[in-house]
Order: sequence, then C-alpha cells, then structure tokens
Amino acid sequence: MRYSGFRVIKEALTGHKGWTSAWRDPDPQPHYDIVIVGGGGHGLATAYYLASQFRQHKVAVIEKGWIGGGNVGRNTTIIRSNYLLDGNEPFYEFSLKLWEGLEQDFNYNAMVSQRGILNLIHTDAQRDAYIRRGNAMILNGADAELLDVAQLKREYPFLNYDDARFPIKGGLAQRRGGTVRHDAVAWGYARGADSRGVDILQNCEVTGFRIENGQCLGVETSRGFIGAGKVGVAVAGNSSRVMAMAGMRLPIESHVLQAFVSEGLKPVIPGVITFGAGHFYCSQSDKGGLVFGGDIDGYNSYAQRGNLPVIEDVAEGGMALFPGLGRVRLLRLWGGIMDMSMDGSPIIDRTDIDGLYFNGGWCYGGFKATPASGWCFAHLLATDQPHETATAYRFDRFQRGYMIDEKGMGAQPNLH
Amino acid sequence: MIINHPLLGPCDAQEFIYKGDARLIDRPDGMSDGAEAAFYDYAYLRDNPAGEHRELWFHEQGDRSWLVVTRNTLTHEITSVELARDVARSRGRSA
Amino acid sequence: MRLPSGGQIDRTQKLSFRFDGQYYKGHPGDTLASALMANGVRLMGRSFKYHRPRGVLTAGSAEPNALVALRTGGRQEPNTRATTIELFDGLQAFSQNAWPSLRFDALAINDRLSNFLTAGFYYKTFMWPAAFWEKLYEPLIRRAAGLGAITTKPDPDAYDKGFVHCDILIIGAGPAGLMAALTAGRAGARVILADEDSRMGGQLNSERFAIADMTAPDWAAQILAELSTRPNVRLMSRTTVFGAFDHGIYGAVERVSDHLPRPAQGKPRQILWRIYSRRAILATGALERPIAFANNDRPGILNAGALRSYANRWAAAPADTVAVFTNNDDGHRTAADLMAQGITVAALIDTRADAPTLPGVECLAGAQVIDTTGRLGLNSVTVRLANGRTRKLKVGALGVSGGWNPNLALSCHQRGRPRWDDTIAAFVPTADLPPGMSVAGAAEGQFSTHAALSTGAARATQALADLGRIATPPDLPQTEDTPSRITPFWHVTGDKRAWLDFQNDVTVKDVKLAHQEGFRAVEHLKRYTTLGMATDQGKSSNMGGLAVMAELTGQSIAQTGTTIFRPPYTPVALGALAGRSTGQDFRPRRLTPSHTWATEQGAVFVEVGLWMRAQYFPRAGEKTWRETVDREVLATRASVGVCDVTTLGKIDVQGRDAAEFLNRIYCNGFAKLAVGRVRYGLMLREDGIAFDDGTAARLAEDHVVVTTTTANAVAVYRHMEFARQCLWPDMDVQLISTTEAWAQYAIAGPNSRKLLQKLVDPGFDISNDAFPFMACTEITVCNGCPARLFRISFSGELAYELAVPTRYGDALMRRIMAAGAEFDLTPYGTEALGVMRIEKGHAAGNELNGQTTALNLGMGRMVSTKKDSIGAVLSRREGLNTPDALRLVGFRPKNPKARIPAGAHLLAKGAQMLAANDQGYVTSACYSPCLQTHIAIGFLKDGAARMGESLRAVSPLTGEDIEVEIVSAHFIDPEGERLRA
Amino acid sequence: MHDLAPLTALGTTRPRQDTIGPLTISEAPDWALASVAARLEQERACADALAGLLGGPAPGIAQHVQGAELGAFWIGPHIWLIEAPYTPDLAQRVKSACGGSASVTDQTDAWVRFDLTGGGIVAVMERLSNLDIAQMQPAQARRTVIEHLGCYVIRHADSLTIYGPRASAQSLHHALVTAAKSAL
Repeated sequence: MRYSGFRVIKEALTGHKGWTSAWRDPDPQPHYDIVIVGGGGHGLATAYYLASQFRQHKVAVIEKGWIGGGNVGRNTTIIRSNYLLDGNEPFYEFSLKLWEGLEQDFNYNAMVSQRGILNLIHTDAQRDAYIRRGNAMILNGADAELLDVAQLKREYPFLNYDDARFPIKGGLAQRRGGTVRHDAVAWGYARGADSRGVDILQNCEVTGFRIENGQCLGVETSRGFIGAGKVGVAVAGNSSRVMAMAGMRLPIESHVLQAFVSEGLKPVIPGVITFGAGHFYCSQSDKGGLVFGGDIDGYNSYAQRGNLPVIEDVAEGGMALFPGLGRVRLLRLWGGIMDMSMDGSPIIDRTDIDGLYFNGGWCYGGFKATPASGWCFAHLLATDQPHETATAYRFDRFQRGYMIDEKGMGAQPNLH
Repeated sequence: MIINHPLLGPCDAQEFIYKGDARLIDRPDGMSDGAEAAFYDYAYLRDNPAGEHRELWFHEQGDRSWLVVTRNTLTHEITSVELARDVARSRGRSA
Repeated sequence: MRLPSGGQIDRTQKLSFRFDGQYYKGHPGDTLASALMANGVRLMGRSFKYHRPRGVLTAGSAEPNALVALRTGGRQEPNTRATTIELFDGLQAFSQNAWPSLRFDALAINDRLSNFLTAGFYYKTFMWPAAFWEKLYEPLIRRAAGLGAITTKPDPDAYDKGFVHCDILIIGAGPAGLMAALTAGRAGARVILADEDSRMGGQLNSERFAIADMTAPDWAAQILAELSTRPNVRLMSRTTVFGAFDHGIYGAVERVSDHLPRPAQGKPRQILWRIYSRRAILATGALERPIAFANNDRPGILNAGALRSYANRWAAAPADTVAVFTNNDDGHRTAADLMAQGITVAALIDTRADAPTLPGVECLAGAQVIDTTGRLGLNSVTVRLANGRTRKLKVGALGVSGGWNPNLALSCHQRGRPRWDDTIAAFVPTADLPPGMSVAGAAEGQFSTHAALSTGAARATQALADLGRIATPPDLPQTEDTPSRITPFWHVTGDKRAWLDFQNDVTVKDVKLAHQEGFRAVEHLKRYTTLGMATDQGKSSNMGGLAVMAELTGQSIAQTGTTIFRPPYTPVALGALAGRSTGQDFRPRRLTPSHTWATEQGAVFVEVGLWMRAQYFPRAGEKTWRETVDREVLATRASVGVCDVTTLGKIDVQGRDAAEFLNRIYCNGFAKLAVGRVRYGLMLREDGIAFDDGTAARLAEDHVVVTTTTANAVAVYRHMEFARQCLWPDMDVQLISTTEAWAQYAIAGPNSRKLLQKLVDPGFDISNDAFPFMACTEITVCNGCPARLFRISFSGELAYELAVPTRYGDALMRRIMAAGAEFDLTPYGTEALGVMRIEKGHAAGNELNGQTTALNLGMGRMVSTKKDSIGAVLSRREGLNTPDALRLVGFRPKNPKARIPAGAHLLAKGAQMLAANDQGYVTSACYSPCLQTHIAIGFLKDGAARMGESLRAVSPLTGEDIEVEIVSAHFIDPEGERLRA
Repeated sequence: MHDLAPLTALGTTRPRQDTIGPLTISEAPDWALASVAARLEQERACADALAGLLGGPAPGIAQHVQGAELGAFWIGPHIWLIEAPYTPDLAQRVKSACGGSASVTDQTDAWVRFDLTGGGIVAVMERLSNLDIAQMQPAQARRTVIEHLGCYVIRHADSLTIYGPRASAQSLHHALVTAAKSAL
C-alpha cells in the first residue's frame, strides 16, 4: 500500500478500514540467502537496501523482541555528518545524503528535519580544532559554516552569553544536520523491506551460530534453525554477546548512555545545539519536548539504565548553556546500551568465519549512520566488497595501527 | 552506585574514575617476542561480558587507590571489591 | 462550588489569586485546582492535539489535564499541575495551548478534523515536495504542538543539592507509610519519611472513615506528631522521590519555596536530595483509572476518588448534582461520601450486573455511560441501562472509577516488570524489586486501610530485621477492612471517540487502528499512538490502552505486558537537577598565585581548563590584542619577560625506584638522569600515541619533580598511579601532586639571569657554568625564602622557572617586577607564550591532540627500543609508521602579511579541493613579531623530506587559501644557542 | 628571614571570617601541612616515626590524630597528612624524623583550610557533601567532593575542618557561604 495525503483523506472518509498491517508476521523459512540478525535500525536498513538496491529478496531479519526496540528507538534522533577524519567523513556524508531522500525512497514520513546542528566553541584551541574539522567536512563534500558570536546571538538568543563560566566564542554549524523521528525510521525500513519480500521475524532470538569447517551455515533461534547463505549481525548493544556465540572477542565495551526528554513546550530551540564546555546537547521534537543528552555513565553495563551523577551533569550543562531551562521539567529518561569501540569508530567487515559478517561498534553515533550503515552492510553482504565509503571500518585496523580516533582518546572506550 | 571500598567502606561511585576490564593489570612484557600481538590483545580486545565483570576503578576523589570491583553488568550488583595493588601482586606482578 | 462545611482548609483566611486575569479567592490549604473548583471553574486547559476543553481529572500529581502556566517573567513555569500548586496570596496562573482564549480556541478546528488526524497520520503524508517539510508542514505542526511556553529569561531562583543518609527510606506518608515509619522510628532506626504532598497522610486526608476512635486525618496527624518528636525520624513533606537508582540511592526533589510567592533571600526554590538508604519501603498508594466511553473527556468528568478528595479534603465540588460511574466498590464509597458532604448524587452507575446497592442513591446496576454533552463543561450524561434503554441525567460532574492501579512506578525503575493480579484487576509489584526495597499497602495491591497499616508495620519490621534490629510493631488500630470488589471494565463500545489518553488525545479508535496496522507490541502501540507519553507518563492512560489492545489481540493483559516505568516518577525541574552549578558557578575556578597582581595590571584572562590565566597585559594606547602580544614577545626576546606558569601540573615522585619508574612512564630514557638535571620527557599512551609531555627534574637520587601540561595534569597523575599500583606494585615509588603548592614563574629572555641574580640569595651560583641549561636546584630567594629553580625554556630564550611556596607567589611577582624594572621586564600572558613556542616549534595541546605519535611530532627517535616503556610496543605498528606519515613542520606564507589559519588543510598548488588531495593540516598559527611574518606549524605527509616545497593552506570554512612554504618548525634559533647562553 | 609577605588563599593579608546565623566559617591560613608516604617495606618504620612525632599511634584509616604539637590524618594507604601550626620547616622536620622510611612532601600551600564552628554544621554540610556528616564521629577524616572540588573533611568535637584545593579557595568559600545562607 502506498501512503499519501490522498490516501489519508480517502481513508478518513471511509472509516479507516483500508489500512493494512505495515509489515507481515511471517513464519520463518528453513533457509534464506541472507539472514540479518537484529531488527533495529541498521538491520532493517540493511535488509531494505539488500532488497531495493542489491536485488536480494530471500532475506530475513530476525529480532529477539519487537523491531526498533533497541537504540533506534532510544536515542536523541540527531543526524549530522560533521566528522573530522577521512575514515569517517565520507561515510557520514553518504548517510546524510541518504537521509535527504529517504522518505520519498521508502514512502514513509520519518520527519527528516534539516534544522541544523551547532557545536559551540569556547576556547581558541577548540576553534582551531573546529576549523580543521569544518574544512575536512567541506573537502569531503559536506557543508559547514563557522559562526561568530554576533550570528549566534541572532539565531540562538537564549544561550548564556553574559554570565557564562566558559563564554561562547563561536560555533561550527552544519545546516543540513538535524533530527529525524527515530521510531519511524525503523518502521519505514521495515515496511519497505517487507513490501519487497523480506521476512521480518519478531520474537525470534538467536541462540547460536551453526558453524562447520569455518563456514557459517545459519543461526539457531528460539524458533528453530534458520539456514543462511550469509549471516549479517547488526545487534548494537549486544554485539559482544552475540559474537561470543561465534567464538569471537571484539574490540568493544558496552556502556550505558542516558537520554532525556522534557515536557512538551512551544517551539523555542530551532536546531540541535551542542555545548562545548560540558556534556549537553539538545534539540526540540515536533511534539515540543526538549530532547537532550550528555555523556555516557562511563562503566560497562547492559542494564539500559543509568545513575544520578550523569543526570545531574547533563542538567548542569543545560543550565550553564541555557539558563532559562530551570523551570523546564524533565519528563522521562532512559538508557541505551552503546557498543563502544576502541577508537570510537564502527566496524563493518567480514569475520574470519566464512559467511559471517559483522556490523557494530557504533558507540553513540549509530542513529545518524543508519541509512549508510544499512547500505554499506548490504553492499558487503551482496558483493563481498566493502562500500567505497566504508573501507576503513575493518576489524584489523587496531592490530595494524590504522585507528580512526576522532576524539583522540585511544583504547579507552568510555572516553570516545 | 555505591562501591564498598575495602578500606573506607561504602563510597559513592561518583568519587571514582572508571578504567575498564581488570585484565589491564596483566600488561605483557614489552621486551618479549611476540610483544606486538600480546599488546594488541591487551589493549584492544575485551570479553565485555553480560554478567560478572572484574573492572578497575580509581578512587580519584578519595584515597587514590585503584580498586578491582567485581560487578554484574546486567544488574550493577557488586559482589567484591579489592585493592588493585593486592590483585596485581597476586597475579604475579612486582617491580 | 465551595461546600458549606468540612475540609482541611482555613476558612478564616482568604487568599486572592488570578487565573487568566480573573480574580478569585481561596483559602490556605487549597490547591489551585480546588480553589478554582470552589469558584465554579471547570474549564482549566486544552488538550494537546485536538485542543479539546479540559478540566481537572485527579486531585494529585498524576494530573494530565489541568495544566497551567504559573507565575510570570523569569519564573514563568509551564505545564504546572493545578492539582499540586498550593494556593498563595497573589498567585497568578494562565491557561495554555489555547488561542485566542481558553474558551474560544481557534485550533479546536483540529477536533473537527480528527478523522484525518488519527494515530500516525503524519507518517503517511507531508512527503511531497520534500523541501516543504522544513518550510511548511513542520512549522505548522510545531506551532500547533507543544503545551506551555517557557520564557527564555534566566531562571532567577536558586536550587540546592543535598545528601542524606538513612537506614530506611519510606516513600509515601499514607496509612502504610505512617505505620512503617512509626514501627521503624520507635525501633530507633534512622528513618526518612518522604511525601510529595504538602500535608502528610496520603489518602487518609481524603477519607471520612475512622481509625481507632479518630477521623482518618486526625489519626494521621497524631502519628505525625509523634514522629516529629523523634530525632531519628526525618519528615520530608513536599518531597517527591522520583527515581530509584543503584544500590539504595534515591533521587528526591523537595519543593522548598513553591508554595510561596518567591523564595526567601538566599533560600532555594527546590532541593535535589540524593538519599542514601539501606532499605526502602514503597508506600505510594494507588492511582485511580478512568473508563473510556464516548466524550468522556469533558470538564466535569473526574476520577471518582478525586471527586471524593475534593469534597472531603477541600470542601469543593465541580457541581451540586453529580453522578458516579464505577466498576468497583470504591465508587460506592465515593457516592456515599459525596452525599455526606451534601452533594446530590443523581445516580450510581455500576457496570456490574450484581452491583451492591447504596442507601440514599439510585444504583443503576449493569449500566454504562454511553455519551455526554456540554461544550466547555459537562451538562448531561446518557446512560444505557441494563435493560437496554437509555436515560439522560442532568449532572454537572461525573465521577468515574475504573478501579485502582497500585502506584508502583518506583518498584520498576531497575527494570522489574509488574505482575498482573486478577483479583484486583491491576498490575502489582513482583519480587524483582530494586535491591533493598519492599512495598506496602495499596502500592502492593493491599487496598483496605487495615491492610495498609498491617503491611506497613510488617515491611518495616522485616527491614529492621534485615538491618539487625528487632522491632515491636505497634498495635494496629481498628479501621475499615472492606475488600474492594471489582469486575474489570475498560471501555464502553460505541462509534464515537472514547478517550484513553486525555492529554495526548488518544482514543480507543486509535488503538484499534494501531492494531490494524500491526503496531501491537505495547511499545509499538505507545510509540505509534503516543499513548502514555503525556506529562503524566501514562498514569491515567496506559492501563486502558493495554486493556483495549489485549481485547483486540485476544490475549490476556498479562500476556500483553506493560511498558517500562522510567524515572522520574513525576517530572522534575532541570534547575533542581543542576543545583548550584549554573552561570559563573557552573564549575569552580582555579586562580594562579599572581591573579590579584595580574588583575591590578589590567590583564585579560582566559579560561584554561578550570584555570583562569592572564592571556595578555594590554597597555594604554594599544588598540588590538595583537599589538599587546607583539610587544610582550619582542620585549621578552630582547630583554626579559615573566609569565605565571603555575598551572603546569607538578607531581612529586619519590622513592628508591623513582627514576626507573619514570623510565617506564616516559618513552625516552630516564634511568640515568643525573641529580641536579632536568630532562624533557614524552609520555605515550599504551596504544603508542603521544599522551603528554613535560619535564622531570631530579632533585635527589630518590626525588624527581615531574611537570605535565596544564590540560593533562589530572590524567597523568592518575595514569602514574595506575602504573604504580597495578603494573609495578613493588616498585618503591610514592606520588603526590604539588601543582598548587608552588607558585611558578617563567623568567625568559637574555637578561633573565641578570634579573634572577638580584633575587637569588648569595651563595647560590647560577652562572652558566654552575647552572647550565637543563639544570635544577633548591635555593633560597629574597633573603631566605625557599625556592626551586629550573633552567628550562619553552620560549627558546635563556630562561628559568622559579618556584616558591604559593603564599609568597604574589609577593615574589611584585619583587620580580621591581627587580626587573632596570631591564624593562615585561609580564606576558598565554598568547605571547603561545607565539614564542610556535616560533620555537614546540608542540602543545594542538599538536598533542591524542591522534599523533612521537614520529609525527618529530620525536620518533626518542622512543627507546632498549627498554619496555608504556606505549613503545604499539607505537611500532605498521599504520603508525607508513612512509608518508605526518610530520611536524613549519609554514611561512609567501606573503608575510597573509594569516595562515590554524585548522587549514594542506593541498598542492592547483589541486582540487577534495579530501583525496589532503596532505595534512595546520595546527597552530600566529604572527611572529620577530620574523615579521605570519607563521604556523602543522602536520604534513612525509613533511620532514619536503622542506622548501610550496603548498596551499586552504580553509574553505573561513574563505582562506594561502600559499605557504614548508620550513623547519624551529623558526627561531634552531641550534638552541640562546637557551644555552 | 626573608621579607616576602604571604597572602592567604583567598588573596588577602588577613584571613576571612563569615558568620551566618549560628555558624562561623573561618579561613585558617596559619597551618602547615606535609604528606608522609611510607617507602616500600618501610611501612612499619614509617608508622613508628610518625608515632614518635605524634606521641601516639599514627592515625588509622579515615582517622585524625591530634598529638601535643602535631596532628595527622590518613589520606590513603600508608600515606598521611601531618598538620601543625604554621612553620616553614614542617616538611623538613617530618623528613628528619622519618629518615629513609618515608617520602615527605611539603603540602602547606597546596591547600586552603576553613574551620566551621558553632551551630548548623550538619545542616550546611549536607548541602555540600555526600558524607554522612551527622554520623561522623570526632577524629574522623574523609575526602569528599564539595561543588566539584576534592576536599578533606575532619570532624572535631565541636567544629569541622575542610581542606580544599588552594587555587580554588574562592570557589570553595563561595560554596560554603552560599550553602550556609541557604540551609541556616
């Protein structure tokens, strides 16, 4: 079924009886050409692009719970391609371009809203670093703009310019950045994949890989064995656990990142704002809630919940930046599990086991990467060659010394 | 979280800085053959278990002891806390 | 209307307040909601999506409807529940999400369009043309959405944080909580009893039955009176425990001043308490839930228990004639209490065919409310009787009771899932509670008052036993112990819209559509329809939505499950979470010993981490900072300058193995550093990347003073402790920071020795022979002040760093200035320091950016292969040693007046502006007044081999494209003759 | 004797004193501090040397001991801070007493000291520190965080001493006074 304004009107006038299920609820087939483990944003996007770009139709996505229940449904919805390093920037710019055409492509309004993202500058050294980054973005075909304080005051008059411990000295803006309605991304990809023949198998948990003679033949699941020509794993928050079933140790630690939303408010924040002297970033959803976050809690966790110190730290950052927030109330907070890699950048690669592929280590940058991650993983699965924008995301980069360390924090995942 | 410091008793985890897997105590010998492979494993690969995890915490705003905390990453329950220096010695580290 | 008698309000005092500009009067003890109700106001707000008229639904913090903007100016506070605002004289509140007025809201047009605006409609449209989303559709949606408006003015009030410890935290001061507190308090345990209400007692304040021989509120007051005399019991009213965090830590917000026009001088508006508990008892009672039926959202339709509360506690009612619609016995208690307060109950409509009767009111058993009328407030309800006929009742209010949900949110904050209990038709907590927590009373599903008292005592007794205390539970007083029977009933079937989520306008139809489209998992349902995502966190709506979905899927409610309860229990002001860490107090300041003096000199300061450092010292007549900095640099290089460098980290390393320890910490050799000598050291991270650099001065065989960069002082100290305790636990090394113990000044320039000789006490020979470059010693200055002297140079000049105990730092700086007058001594700040180090090609933070290796920095050969130091092994990896690895080089513009932007990238002449052509980047740049040209340093692929080559430093971001020549990074005195002079 | 005039940590020549309700907050510049860290395998000798200085056993974990002349408190395993009425040569004196058994470092000017006397100490401190001040016994010494600053807190019978990082003396003082005004 194609969605459109016309269709909405027609259904409204006929009692909404014509709407059909957004995706089927099929039984597992005994064998697929490609099985994607993980019905999150990346897994669903991979399946969608396998079907839509690589003509792979015998594809299944298996999900232990309900689709979109992982990080794609518990993030702060930001999209951007404001990266520094050559290993990253082309990939994220590819992703941003895919976001720009996504809704028309998969016929679902995910509310891709290019309202801009702003990173604030508080020191001269920070300005130097942001200029380097902005130039890298432009050299990679992305957009970047350096704003001075006068421009900032015009666009963001409510920030703390007069009484700040760390005064605002400028900002790096990416106008094409913005936000997306996160759940709708999962649903749009799911619906698009389903309509192209992909089986989405919810409540189907992987319990093991069947590996014989170094070859992965399929997955054992709570709904029985499912054979596969190739298996792609995209299980953010569970990467180490799932890959341990294949006998692999990963350059990954799992950490909890909390995210926050306020009560609904009339529009006040135009785009995404990132504080540069504390841990706080914020945007406002179409529903009116301020969506914000800060740093990870900092310890290994699979618990999807965090603790007060980080909650307070985020609020402190928010108040330092925007002193009018004092009477805004925090409505809800939640935790997502971030698979933090050792250099802060992801992995999209084959494994040493034939037929087993891995996509993970997205740290807390996974949401914005969803389209490109899906496309590149689909490319790798379909062609056995890395996509041109994802060639650096190899497993062996740590061993060989080709880290992609945007923040320069080294092999200390909680600092990325 | 509360870390039951072996010397000081219960302390708010906020006073600590987290480093990660306690295997970081087991630093390979840099002058040995195969050091590069051993250091790759040491610096980069993690078990990252969902469950019991032995990990290093530094009491930066306290007595500046490094601790080895055994904590469940699913429930955050802490079952044991030791001075890292004792653990290091028990694992054969010396001067 | 105000009832003639009763209520816990002080009728002797009148408070004046305004709502939407209209003046009203109320009494102390009133909430804004009760006072408005007493004044005959039913319409208090508008819903989110359809802008439907909304009146009060509850009498407490779960209120989804009666949300107002409170106060004005910087104190304007949107989305505030009228049901929790304590009335004060002069209160001003405003309705929100309505234009031009609450009664005539233009966007109520949405209600007419509701058939088009069903759940998830926006996912299906507004996609064409793509560019219209940001320009047209989204702005329209955003303007219509949101609830209240915030001011962008700074919040003028202060917030505190606080920390309290207890044996037992009791959350909720209703019957269960009071009994638990009494039990634990009498046993001598440290008890905190916290309650969100201004008046403790919980549901007892809203009841008419007796406990022992007292009224319920009087009994509560008596218990509280005893508790308040116990020093081991802390009563925290107006305190909402909002989150259960790990290991017995609870977050709570105390509303210290919200019941006042403004906080008293110096006092906070609210306090965030971090409560450290050994045990906790959750006694938060239960929340009533509505029943969905057509047009069940009109002002005047309330939860039945709320109607009872308003009548009993506040002597207020929305109308003189009301009806009650229930599926359980508690609705009957409401009807009885209303009648006792003189309110006419037109009918008691009970969905149960076998409903009990109630004297004095017509009970319509097996009946259902099928529709209502009244545009801005309820006029009538239409009832379908058991026999199928309908009857219309003229009533101004309807109390609805769909049963009670244990208020168990906090029990699930550590991801415990509640269990469905058929007997009370509600979710109850399971044993999977946050460790240390137990649940008592209605929160546990024990709905009678007797059960609340007895479970409260029992949980406290158990908690005490867990803590090794023996308690004697108090005798339980006589009170009601009637079972509340219920037959689940969730929604009346029909074609019209029946509301589940009043604030977000989610109706039964929306749930049906979600089901039809496959959004059947509870989380999908929530996210697709926004059910339960209102400011009440679904307290009034989730249960009904789940029940409807269960019905549609044919599953039980238990199988359907529930969404996760997350903190905060009720919304928390961000100001409270931030406490005092706002504005200038966001983070503490670190001031250098010469701060006062530098302020007197008119220095401009700059934030460097937490430090405030003098950036430059402008003199009268200097028009730009560049002019000042140029002067400072030239004067220093020509004669002598002084700079406060106290901020560099200093770590005292002592012990027999001090030197060997540093030998492993630094990549270059330290074992053989002689006493009285200083060495530059480069520290790597274990991954082989440069971590920090600094100097190590060997003051004695067993004593080395290490300096770190300002930025990394804390991290380096931590790293060294890690190495000492975890890697080499048997080295004899002791570490302690002395960063702030010493005031340290760099004295640089050709006349620096002459100046110093005036300060250093006789007997200390600092001649070039006796005290050469990279020497260090302990001396005295100014007739006996202990000091340390290091002959090190960041500027490239003959230079020293002189340190004295911090308390003398100010006096020493003044003495240095006086002694230097004859040499035209010039104080310089961080800018001049930066210029001189760039001229000298020294790496600093911009170069030590966590991505560069010793090789990149031109110090590859420093990494010793003869020893095992941290980072040495991994620094040898292939990827870090490619032939075209980045190397630190210098840049000179072809046009000396052309500024080289730091952050520019390096491209060949004629190369396209593409990442593929990127050859490196500029890290630090400045104008060199000595060379009279702009200069820069940065990293260039294979740069060491490319001296003399011409490239472009391009910065499309800033619109610059400068031709530069590759030169050595050592612009000044490359042979180091000045240093050694 | 040299003629450099000292400043207090708050940057003045005379120590600051604030009285808020029943509580007095006094800057106390006239104290000297030295850290003593036992050398490896010299822990016993170091403890003995400290005992000699203090006239009694060195303080145990989280304890403060007041000797006739010197006081001391535990700051970590085998490391203590010795305090004495101000003297420039405290570290030297302690070092002589410890001989080769300890590493001694002058810490006098690394810290600012505030003494809280009078009423309301618990009420004020619970707005500042997560220590269980109400239960803290005299002679207990703990490190804690006060408005982002790592401080030592020593409970005395009727007063409380706070050592905070000297460079942040003004921020710490501001925090103490603000909390006192708020809580009292």
